[in-house]
Amino acid sequence: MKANLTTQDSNPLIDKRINFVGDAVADIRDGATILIGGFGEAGSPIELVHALLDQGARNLTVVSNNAGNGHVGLAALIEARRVARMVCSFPRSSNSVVFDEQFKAGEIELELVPQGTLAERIRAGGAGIPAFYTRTSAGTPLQEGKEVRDFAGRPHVLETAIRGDVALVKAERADRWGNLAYNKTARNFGPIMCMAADQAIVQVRRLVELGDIDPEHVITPSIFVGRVVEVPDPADETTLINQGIKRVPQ
Amino acid sequence: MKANLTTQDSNPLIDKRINFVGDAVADIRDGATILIGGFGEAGSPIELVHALLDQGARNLTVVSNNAGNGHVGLAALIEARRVARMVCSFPRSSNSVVFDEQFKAGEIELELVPQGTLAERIRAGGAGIPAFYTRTSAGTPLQEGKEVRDFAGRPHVLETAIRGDVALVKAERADRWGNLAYNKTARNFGPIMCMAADQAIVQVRRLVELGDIDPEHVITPSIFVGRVVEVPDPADETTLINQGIKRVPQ
Amino acid sequence: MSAEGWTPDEIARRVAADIPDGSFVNLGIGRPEAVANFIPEGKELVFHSENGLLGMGPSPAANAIDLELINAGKKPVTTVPGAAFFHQADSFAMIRGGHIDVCVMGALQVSSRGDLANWSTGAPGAIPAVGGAMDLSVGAKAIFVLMTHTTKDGQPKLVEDITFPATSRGVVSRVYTELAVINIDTDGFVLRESAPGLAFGDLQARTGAPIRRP
Amino acid sequence: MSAEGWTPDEIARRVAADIPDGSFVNLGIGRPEAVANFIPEGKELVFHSENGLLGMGPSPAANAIDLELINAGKKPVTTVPGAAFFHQADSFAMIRGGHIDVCVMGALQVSSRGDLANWSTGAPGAIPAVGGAMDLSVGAKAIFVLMTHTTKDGQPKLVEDITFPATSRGVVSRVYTELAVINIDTDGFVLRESAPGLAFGDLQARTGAPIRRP
Repeated sequence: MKANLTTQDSNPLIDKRINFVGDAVADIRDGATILIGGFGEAGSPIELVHALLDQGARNLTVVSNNAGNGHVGLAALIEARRVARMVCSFPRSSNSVVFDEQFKAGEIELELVPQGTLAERIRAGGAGIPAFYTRTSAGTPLQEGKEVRDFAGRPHVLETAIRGDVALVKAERADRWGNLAYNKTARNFGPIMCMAADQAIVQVRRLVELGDIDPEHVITPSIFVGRVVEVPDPADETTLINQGIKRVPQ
Repeated sequence: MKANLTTQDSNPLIDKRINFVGDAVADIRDGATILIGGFGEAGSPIELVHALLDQGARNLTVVSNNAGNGHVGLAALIEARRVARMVCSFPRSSNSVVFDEQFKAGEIELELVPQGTLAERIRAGGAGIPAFYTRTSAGTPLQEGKEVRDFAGRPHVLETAIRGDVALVKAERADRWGNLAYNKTARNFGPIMCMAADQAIVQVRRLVELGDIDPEHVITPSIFVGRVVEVPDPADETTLINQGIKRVPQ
Repeated sequence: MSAEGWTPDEIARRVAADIPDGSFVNLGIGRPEAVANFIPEGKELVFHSENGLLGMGPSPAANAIDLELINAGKKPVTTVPGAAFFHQADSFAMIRGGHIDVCVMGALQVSSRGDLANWSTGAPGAIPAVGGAMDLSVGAKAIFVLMTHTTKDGQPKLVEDITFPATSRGVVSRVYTELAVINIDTDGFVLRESAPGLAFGDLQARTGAPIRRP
Repeated sequence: MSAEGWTPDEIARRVAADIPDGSFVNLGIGRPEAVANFIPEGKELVFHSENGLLGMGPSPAANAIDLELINAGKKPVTTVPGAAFFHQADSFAMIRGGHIDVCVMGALQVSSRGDLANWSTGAPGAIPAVGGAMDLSVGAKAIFVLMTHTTKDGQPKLVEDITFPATSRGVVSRVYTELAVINIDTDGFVLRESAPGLAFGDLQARTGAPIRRP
């Protein structure tokens, strides 16, 4: 049987708002698995990642579509040697110098996952599905070590769920319950990463009143979100990189 | 390799609008598998179901959460002996007289599926996932005949995708590409059934101009929809049943 | 309390008091629905309805009914500020994925191992219907059962082994009846509270498996 | 045409002409992106970008760039009326679920069985990166490959068996190069069209497996 809940009350109202990004990531532990949203720089929660960099947790597994650019955001986290293992679909980019170096030196582990399989594994983690079959990667080197089974006469690969201890996500708006709306293609991995983490921590451009997000337009329902913190004017990676910024722990 | 597409053009513009419900369902064939949206009467595409009743296709497999009420909608389709097999989670209701009678007489087949497994199997059908594992129904009579495998020390049941030849769905608004928005809890099975059918046929309260549905608020993207037909003032089951209506083929 | 123990309202109030503040809660169809009427002042719970709504509010006024805004029992409801609509696969992702804190369900039988039977009597010829019961009972973080302590003819519903078809195995954490509140741990039933004036021996006599006193 | 056959623009125009009207299309990163510039007047295609957009429009004016509205190549784009945004799992449900009519991809090699290699040269020490290539190539209803006919040093890229790591097996329907448009059926390569002035023998000589003439 499942755990009995205590009847001890916490706050009189559900309020997931946190004032500072530093407080929002304060309890992330060494060895944690962190899901980091974003496709390229769209949806990348840079301020939360920098707060994690300053917080100091090490030996992290990071699940993110890419492996960072320049020397900011995820790349800065990798550069500070906080990341032991990356799970991603496309670590290489024109500006992924930090990951490239550590990977070539054998200093960081990589699990390469096709982008759609990565997305589906994360969704499965959020939806209580431990494993599923997909045609993707059948007959390729990426099926190695995985069970292959035929459905409708075609080989399919068994893929397992991905869950995170924490998700770091960027959205557009949030209310105190944690309902989220996103901006354009910055939505990408946010909704499924919020589902798949024990603690989803979300930076938003704007906190709004409960009820301000139309129930028809909520993209991530409050139940999937643990903490929201307002970052009204988030940095964008391109600008930081063009400015030659090299973010180090502070 | 996959089929080569012909280069023959159809219409100069993508236009999925159909004028009459009868035309929208005209090509449904005997023996087809039909996914019918709705949870109870919310989201039930009554006008499309009545059009299918009038159209005459028989020996249908119907996938729907419930098995109809009174003598209208799905119940009328069953009463006219068009349905050989029901796949649903909750066929019984206070007013499910028609299904009850045929089931007790052994005249209609039933595959009972837990509601969440039904939803996930339909989504899997739409997402190209042939099968997945779930804890739901493990250790119960509904796991019979299914593969059971342990994940994290707990038994899970292998469930396979459900696809339909056709989906009949009710939504609130559509544009000519087939983008959809829904009304409140009438959303229920609509989005996943549109994904999982070769031909998703949707009745909407209102056709709108392309671009009128904000890209952030589209619930079912156009790619999943085949035909849309405007039914500005759809009947509701409760009213029809209270009026004692017994819908027969016309 | 009456001679038969707590009234249904008293039980519902007790469940409502026990649900931790801030919980996301699913109330099963039927008697569990009454729990929503007894949320203590100042406690904020978010109600989930598996047909696709989080932030469910009370029944609407008769002139404000929208037949497309209903709960899992197919009755008209309302939304509260902070509500969200979503489709069935997302709704059951919440359930199966372990995001619902507490689900309160009715039951035919609960075993001392936490097995739950609440979807079918297995009677031949009956029309089977399961709905979301199996998904909710495996998925919610805590399953509270709210039921009568015995059947109408006095048979225990808290049993050593369920005899009705299982809904899920090893999932129930606590049972609320008119006679007692009983926790289930790895060793079986544990008394949490019994109705005033009820002797422990009487409670045990109406229960199909041993109850430990904490 | 030049001495080397069709120009890249001519090839892109040819692909654009061949995509059926009303198709939902995904254009791979790099050369396939140019296909969008050559859609014939009056033909309506809907472009899918796997990072979460259907109804992708052209590049924005410099003063209208939104860094959160980008394509799979991470370049700023726009939306057209009828566009929709969605998350990654939904985007790849479209792809894996067979909802994309045509995907145009680049390639390192294509075999006469339709096997595709386009994600890795397998060179030791290279950083592997796959993105959505495997998902798109198994999922889209038709895979058109747009590539040079041979490598820079003249080796055939249309081959009997791929020697680079596979992206997917048996998926390519048609290949567009500067020299020819070649279909792939169950018996291998079939010539659809060759560049003006190119002798069949010359085409065959630059191709790593037999080409049949229809």
